[in-house]
Amino acid sequence: MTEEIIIAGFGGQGVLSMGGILAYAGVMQGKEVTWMPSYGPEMRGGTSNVTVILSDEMISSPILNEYDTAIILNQPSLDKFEKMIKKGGTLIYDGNGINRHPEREDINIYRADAAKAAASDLKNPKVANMIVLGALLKQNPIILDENIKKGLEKALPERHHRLIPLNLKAVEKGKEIVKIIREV
Amino acid sequence: MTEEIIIAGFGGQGVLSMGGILAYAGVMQGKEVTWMPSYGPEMRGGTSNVTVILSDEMISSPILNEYDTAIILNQPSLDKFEKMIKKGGTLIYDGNGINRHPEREDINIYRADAAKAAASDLKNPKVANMIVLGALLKQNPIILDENIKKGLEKALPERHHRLIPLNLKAVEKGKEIVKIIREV
Amino acid sequence: MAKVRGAVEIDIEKCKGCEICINVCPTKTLKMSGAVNSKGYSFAEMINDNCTGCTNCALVCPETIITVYRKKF
Amino acid sequence: MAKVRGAVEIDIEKCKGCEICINVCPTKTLKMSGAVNSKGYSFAEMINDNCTGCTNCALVCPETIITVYRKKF
Amino acid sequence: MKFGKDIISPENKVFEKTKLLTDEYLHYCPGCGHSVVHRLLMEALEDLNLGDETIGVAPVGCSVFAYHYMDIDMQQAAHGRAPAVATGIKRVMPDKTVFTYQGDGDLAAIGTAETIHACNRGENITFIFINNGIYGMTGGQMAPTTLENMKSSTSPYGRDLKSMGHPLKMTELVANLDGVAYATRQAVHTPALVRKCKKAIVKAFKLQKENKGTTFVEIVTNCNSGWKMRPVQANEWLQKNMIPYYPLGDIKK
Amino acid sequence: MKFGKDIISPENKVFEKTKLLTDEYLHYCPGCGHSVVHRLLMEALEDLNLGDETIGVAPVGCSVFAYHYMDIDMQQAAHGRAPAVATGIKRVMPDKTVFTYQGDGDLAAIGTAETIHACNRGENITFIFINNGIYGMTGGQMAPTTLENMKSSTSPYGRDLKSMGHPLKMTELVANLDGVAYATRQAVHTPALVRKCKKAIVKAFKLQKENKGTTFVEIVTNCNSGWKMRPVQANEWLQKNMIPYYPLGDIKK
Amino acid sequence: MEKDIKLMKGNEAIAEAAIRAGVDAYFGYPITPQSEVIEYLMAEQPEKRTGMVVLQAESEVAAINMIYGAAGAGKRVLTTSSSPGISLMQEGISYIAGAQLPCVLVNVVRGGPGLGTIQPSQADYFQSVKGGGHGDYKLIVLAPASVQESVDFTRLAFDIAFKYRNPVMLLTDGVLGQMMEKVEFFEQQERKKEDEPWATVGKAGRGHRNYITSLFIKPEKMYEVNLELQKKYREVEKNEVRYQEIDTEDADYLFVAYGTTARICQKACQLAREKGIKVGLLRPISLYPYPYDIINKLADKVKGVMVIEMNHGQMVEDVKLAINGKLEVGFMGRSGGIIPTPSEILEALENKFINK
Amino acid sequence: MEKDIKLMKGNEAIAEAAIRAGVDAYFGYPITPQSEVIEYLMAEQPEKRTGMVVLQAESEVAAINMIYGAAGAGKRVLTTSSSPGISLMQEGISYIAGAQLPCVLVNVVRGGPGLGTIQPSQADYFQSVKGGGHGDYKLIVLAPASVQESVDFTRLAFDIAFKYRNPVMLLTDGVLGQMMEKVEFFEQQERKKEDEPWATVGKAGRGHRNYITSLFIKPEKMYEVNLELQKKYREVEKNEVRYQEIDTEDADYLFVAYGTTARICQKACQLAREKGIKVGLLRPISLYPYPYDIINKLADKVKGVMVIEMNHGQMVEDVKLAINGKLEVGFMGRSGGIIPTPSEILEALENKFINK
Ligand SMILES: Cc1ncc(C[n+]2csc(CCOP(=O)(O)OP(=O)(O)O)c2C)c(N)n1
Ligand SMILES: Cc1ncc(C[n+]2csc(CCOP(=O)(O)OP(=O)(O)O)c2C)c(N)n1
Ligand code: SF4
Ligand code: SF4
Ligand code: SF4
Ligand code: SF4
Repeated sequence: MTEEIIIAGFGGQGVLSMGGILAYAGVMQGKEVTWMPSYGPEMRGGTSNVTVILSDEMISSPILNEYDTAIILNQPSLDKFEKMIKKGGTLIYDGNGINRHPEREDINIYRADAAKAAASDLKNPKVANMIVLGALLKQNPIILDENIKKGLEKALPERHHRLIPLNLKAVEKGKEIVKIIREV
Repeated sequence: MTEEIIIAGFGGQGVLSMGGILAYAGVMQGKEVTWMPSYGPEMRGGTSNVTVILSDEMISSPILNEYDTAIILNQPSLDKFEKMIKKGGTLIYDGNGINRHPEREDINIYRADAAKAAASDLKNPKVANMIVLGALLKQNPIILDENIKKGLEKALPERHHRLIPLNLKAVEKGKEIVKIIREV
Repeated sequence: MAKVRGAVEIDIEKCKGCEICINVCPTKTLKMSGAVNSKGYSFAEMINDNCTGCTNCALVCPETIITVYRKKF
Repeated sequence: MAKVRGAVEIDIEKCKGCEICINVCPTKTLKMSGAVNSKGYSFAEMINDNCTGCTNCALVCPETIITVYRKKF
Repeated sequence: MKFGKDIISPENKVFEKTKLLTDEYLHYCPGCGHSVVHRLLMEALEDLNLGDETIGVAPVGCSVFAYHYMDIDMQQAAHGRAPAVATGIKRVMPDKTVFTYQGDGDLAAIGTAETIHACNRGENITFIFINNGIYGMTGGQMAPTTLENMKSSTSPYGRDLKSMGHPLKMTELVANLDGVAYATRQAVHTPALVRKCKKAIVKAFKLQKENKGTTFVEIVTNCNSGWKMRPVQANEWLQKNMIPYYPLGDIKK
Repeated sequence: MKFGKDIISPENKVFEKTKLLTDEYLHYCPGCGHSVVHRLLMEALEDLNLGDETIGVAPVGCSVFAYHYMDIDMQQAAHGRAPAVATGIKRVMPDKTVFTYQGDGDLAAIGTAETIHACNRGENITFIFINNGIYGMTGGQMAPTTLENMKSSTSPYGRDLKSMGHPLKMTELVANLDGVAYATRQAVHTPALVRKCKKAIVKAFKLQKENKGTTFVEIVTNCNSGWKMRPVQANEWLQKNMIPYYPLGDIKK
Repeated sequence: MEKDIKLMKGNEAIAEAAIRAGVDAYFGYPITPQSEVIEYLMAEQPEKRTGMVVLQAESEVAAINMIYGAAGAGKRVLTTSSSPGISLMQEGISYIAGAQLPCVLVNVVRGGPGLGTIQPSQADYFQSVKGGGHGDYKLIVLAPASVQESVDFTRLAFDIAFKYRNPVMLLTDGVLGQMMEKVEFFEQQERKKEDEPWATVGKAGRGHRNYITSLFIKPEKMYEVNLELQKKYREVEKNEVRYQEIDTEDADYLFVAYGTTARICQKACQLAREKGIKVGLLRPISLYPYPYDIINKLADKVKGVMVIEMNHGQMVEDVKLAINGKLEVGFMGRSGGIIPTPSEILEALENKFINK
Repeated sequence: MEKDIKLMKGNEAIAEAAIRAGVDAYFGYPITPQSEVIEYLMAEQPEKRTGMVVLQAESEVAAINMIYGAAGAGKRVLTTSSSPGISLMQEGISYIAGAQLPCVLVNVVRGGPGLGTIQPSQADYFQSVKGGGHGDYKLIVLAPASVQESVDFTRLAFDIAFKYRNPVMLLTDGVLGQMMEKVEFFEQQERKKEDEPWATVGKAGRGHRNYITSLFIKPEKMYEVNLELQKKYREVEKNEVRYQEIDTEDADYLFVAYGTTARICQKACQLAREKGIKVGLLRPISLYPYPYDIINKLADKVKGVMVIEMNHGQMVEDVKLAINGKLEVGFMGRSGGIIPTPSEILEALENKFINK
């Protein structure tokens, strides 16, 4: 089984680190893993995305035409990647700042208003990314919870380990708040 | 007609300039001309040689296996070039400092003790090269005397033009003193 | 003594919220607005009429988006 | 007072005839020989017994071919 | 509500963006010193009425896109080679005004030879040298100007003088060269310094027009991103740490 | 006839060629200063007993064949890059003695950046810098050190300061750098100067062994071929023209 | 026993592999997209782990000459850069090859020419394999296609470099440098203890001096040295050809691609087979020496060969030389940081050989 | 009317030709065997003859970037160097090509690799025609074979450079640079008066600014620029192929060689015909664009093709690409300053094709 995922949003939304945690969790689960960021010249702002591929076999191309799953955190990314999801694939998005909502009818669409939940429920806007990750795992449990925890342990530097419980709580929150928009 | 000439000796013996005058004289005579020096890293001493090709046609290779004529001013050059003269070709040498004299029997050999003549007869060791050139012209008048004069005018910078008569005298001297060692 | 009053116009769409202008204003006229612009940056705005048109803010603004006006009364 | 006498040995095959040694010899002991070595260079040689072994010549000789001897009598 | 409405009208305008700056959105980080210097440079050219005859040379570094912002003819130069590029331009057009705009990595590391020799030849060009103590563009690596113990992505435990060398004072160094007519160090983190800095830039261009030789204007600025500080904090840190080591003022005039 | 025959015997020997010089025939021009410096360098290493642990770096220039003459381990370096090469060697073997031997074209033109930065890092290496005011090897072209109005094959009408720049005083320049422990200018055209020069070289190596930082010994010499003079005349010209502009003595100690 | 598995960026993985391979020194200069190598090294403080030296040079020119110096001392030395920086190193690289010094160079290629873009590219193929510097010399060039190979080849490169006293280049790109994958590390190797007999480390104990040079002023000697180099290169060509064949046994068509594009071609092969088109992939791993023979052999079995590169046609010349007119060779290239996608590649093959 | 005939060294002839071609500036750095160029210029004081500027740079790196600057101002600019110096220029050359600036570069090739020797060589062929710098760019490369051609091609090179806004390289060697031959000079051309519309000379009168850059950070834009470059190169390949055929009509065998070696092969052809062997010579004059077509055509007529180079096999790859397997291609090379002689060359041909 191979899962090809794109995660996209603004620079500060924790896109790369969410991808990193997912990738590390994949490693913990014994999967082959590729994490490929887009990178730019600017140290500053702009959009950012990362491709994460989890597979039971050797992974070939890190460059993909289309994805099994897209995790989308802002409008430009939605505009860009909605059309690149495989038929029957999955789109998960945070409604925050989205004007034009996804329109495709041949994919599964889920919404998790993670930015809001992070700020209001968890009092920490930084964990919005983990809420969305939780939403993904609810719909598609590619990675076991225990491996998410192990992934966090690997991905975060020692000095941030005290934040692991909060992150796990965020994952749980994501599972809670995710809404089905459409299933095919 | 093509005449392929090698001129060789020590650095200070005026090898390159003799070649240059011959080449310029060739130009004056309407010939195609190639003058190709050996060059080295040192600003100082060592042996030096120049290939001069005079021809009525376009000249092909400036790099030659063998020569029609060799003008030789020291022992190392004699050792190197004697064997590279075409059968029936010409060798002209200054006996000064030569221990092992030329031995080939299938070429014309002439000797002109130019260094000595320059020092004793012309009181100017610097024109020894022109004496040897005279010796060559005596045996093989490839270039007319008037063109040698014109060649000198072209080859020497204006400020040295007062030396032209002396140079011409040296050429004459060469014609005088040249001795036939062997003709085939 | 003639009274001098000033005002600044800030191109808030280009403001990056660096707060450098706020720091140099001698009359505490500028402050970060709570809102953000379309680039996601919080931006500076006048919060009172104390401005003397000294141009301090405009001189240090990296984005050169502050236009300064001054009038003698 | 002890008298000091010196002498130099010059590897004339390596001498390039630069004449620098001659110039620094305080006792005018060195001079260019009329002859040339196999490289074609005229070379320096002792022309008297005034040498004191001061080593001046050896210190400046670029070829390092001067060996100096000194003896107190 | 809006303040100062009654004042805002064309006849009261006392400061606005110079026309030699384009309207392009600046790609610099919030609070970056580059942008302020861009403006001063363009104001100076405008004040001297040189915009039409000036050729600027943009470096490799955060200001690599300077030609998007400066509405004058410009050339982008290879990393460190702006002084050679400017020499090429000036030598074929000695009547034109030519400047280089370079970061400290560009001018003081890879471009050291070109800097020293353009200065030594007394090329009639103006150097605008942005010393922010770090390589901004490439992600905050140590520059020759990085202070002792200062952290950067290639001196994560602070610059160790013994193994990494000493913060280099380029302006003092080039001031030793006979070709240099004017060497000064400025900054732009306060309004007063901004005013002074502009004067220095104007002076440099004037000397260039008088064929006096090389003019060299160092400007100490923040790279808040590279320093991992907020802009205001970065300027405070600059005042407290950079300025003592890189004192402001004319070094040769 | 032979003089001094009675004195010439082993027990009276007071000066002979150091063993660290090979017996190879020197390719230098008659009277060239390079050869004298070669000897002093080898004598210094021999006196300090460092011949076994020293790595020298030969440049591109007339002394490109230095490794034929110096009986120590050596590397030939690309034109101007000896300081970088020496840095590479020293960093992987900090206990060894490392020197560069460079001409003025090598060190002060193409190699400026490598020179300045090795000095600024305070690399524990010794520079032997031969300033003969010209490019010898390639046929007498102008060097950064060529004096005003001095003729060379690329300044056939004399060096014109306005278009060709000013004679560069590298030793004064690097003396400004914090990494430099010792900077001195010497010469070898008289016996007294030869003695002094050797002391300076010995001092430089001693400081290197004490890990004091970069030591920099400039030696002003003739390039009689490039200058188109006879050797003795060249040394006189040197004394009269080079030394006033490049005064001898310690610049930093 | 737990294996030493990490998730790492290609650039960082090379840095870690260098430490583990017992490298003595790294000299380099920052440039995107490879600055992570020196940043990782500086953060790791390998001088504490193994005594390895890390120095940020003042330029790439200085860096390559520091490499020359330390390599001349017989040490294991590494530098990394990206395209413009590698261009600046060309004189130094030619010197290193001429003086026959072992070292490892990494080019994390970005889009050119000029300052170009920082996005991935393969447009430095010619420079790497034909010789960007002057003179007849060869770099041995390895092209990893994964983070794991970046690690493995870093070690391998040192083995090869010392075996032949020749510089070895790893040719990667922004994708491989910035991408994280699972890697398994080899165990920490000791740093070299004995001095190489040819190295300049001070002549103590040896009795005679060593010197490192690429200067042979006499043509006869220089010619001899060149013949020696050529002999070495023939040896390298005999022993060091490396490649990977994927699905070639039954293939009707063949992709030839290396590095990142090989990975993309692999996916394109899958897509093709889903469509019933039998496509295989030949991935050159060593770009010099080039796997001419196997490509020549495969040309006998397939109907068409398609070369895919992130440039406008460089390696394709080597493929043509290999095939020597037996078959038509198709080419598809993208450049400037544009990465071809699997379906684009497949389409190019179909257009060239199937839908025509 | 007396023709302006001179006897001159190739290097000096290039310098004189540059003055006459109305060149605006020369920037260069001394290196054997080409220092005569700058020496001649300094002695000639062209600033008095035409206003041309001559500056000795502090290094080749500086020189090529001065070229970039002055070329960006739309001026006619020249630099010359020899192998190691040209290697140092590779970054700058890639920038110039990327920014599409016209200029003329001369490489008087010497033997490498490394410091090598100062004797003549052709071992920089790959560097010149395939790309020593990074990225997909092409130099237009002309190879004169006489002093006269050195002069003529200097002018031609400027015409081509401005026609395509592309750097043009003259590839000569120590033989051609140091040799004196008769040359006829063209008349003094005026220096350019109008500014190029794209040049950076101050925006006065133009209204909008110009800028010179090779930076296109967005892959889409960089790709576009690369496609534009490729389009230009196809145009160059269509228009600028130059070669000379000597005695090919009835030839049974063919030499392919350029520059100095072509002259030597010409002599070898004479020797061969004296022996009754009909040998012709195809001399590529433009090395990029390469005369693939004519070589391919000639391959149909002859029994064997022999490539002669002063290196260990570089242009031979282009000949093989041209011939595409039709015939076996022989090669003979010398290097390091050793120049093959006419009889050696003939012998090589005989051994390969006749005495076998
Ligand atoms: C030859 C080369 N080497 C390295 C780089 C990568 N590079 C780009 S900008 C830069 C340093 C920029 O620092 P600085 O000059 O201080 O300017 P800043 O970004 O701080 O304004 C480097 C190393 C390059 N583009 N070219
Ligand atoms: C990259 C490069 N550029 C130029 C040269 C040619 N070159 C060799 S030595 C030299 C200058 C030598 O002058 P200097 O350093 O003063 O030493 P000297 O010969 O006077 O002792 C030059 C330009 C070279 N070998 N390599
Ligand atoms: S200084 Fe300029 S950019 Fe910064 S907050 Fe003020 S107005 Fe905005
Ligand atoms: S100094 Fe030495 S080389 Fe010169 S003349 Fe005296 S002995 Fe000969
Ligand atoms: S990285 Fe630094 S120098 Fe670059 S724009 Fe940001 S603050 Fe300015
Ligand atoms: S050319 Fe000059 S530096 Fe070189 S050996 Fe001769 S005198 Fe010495």
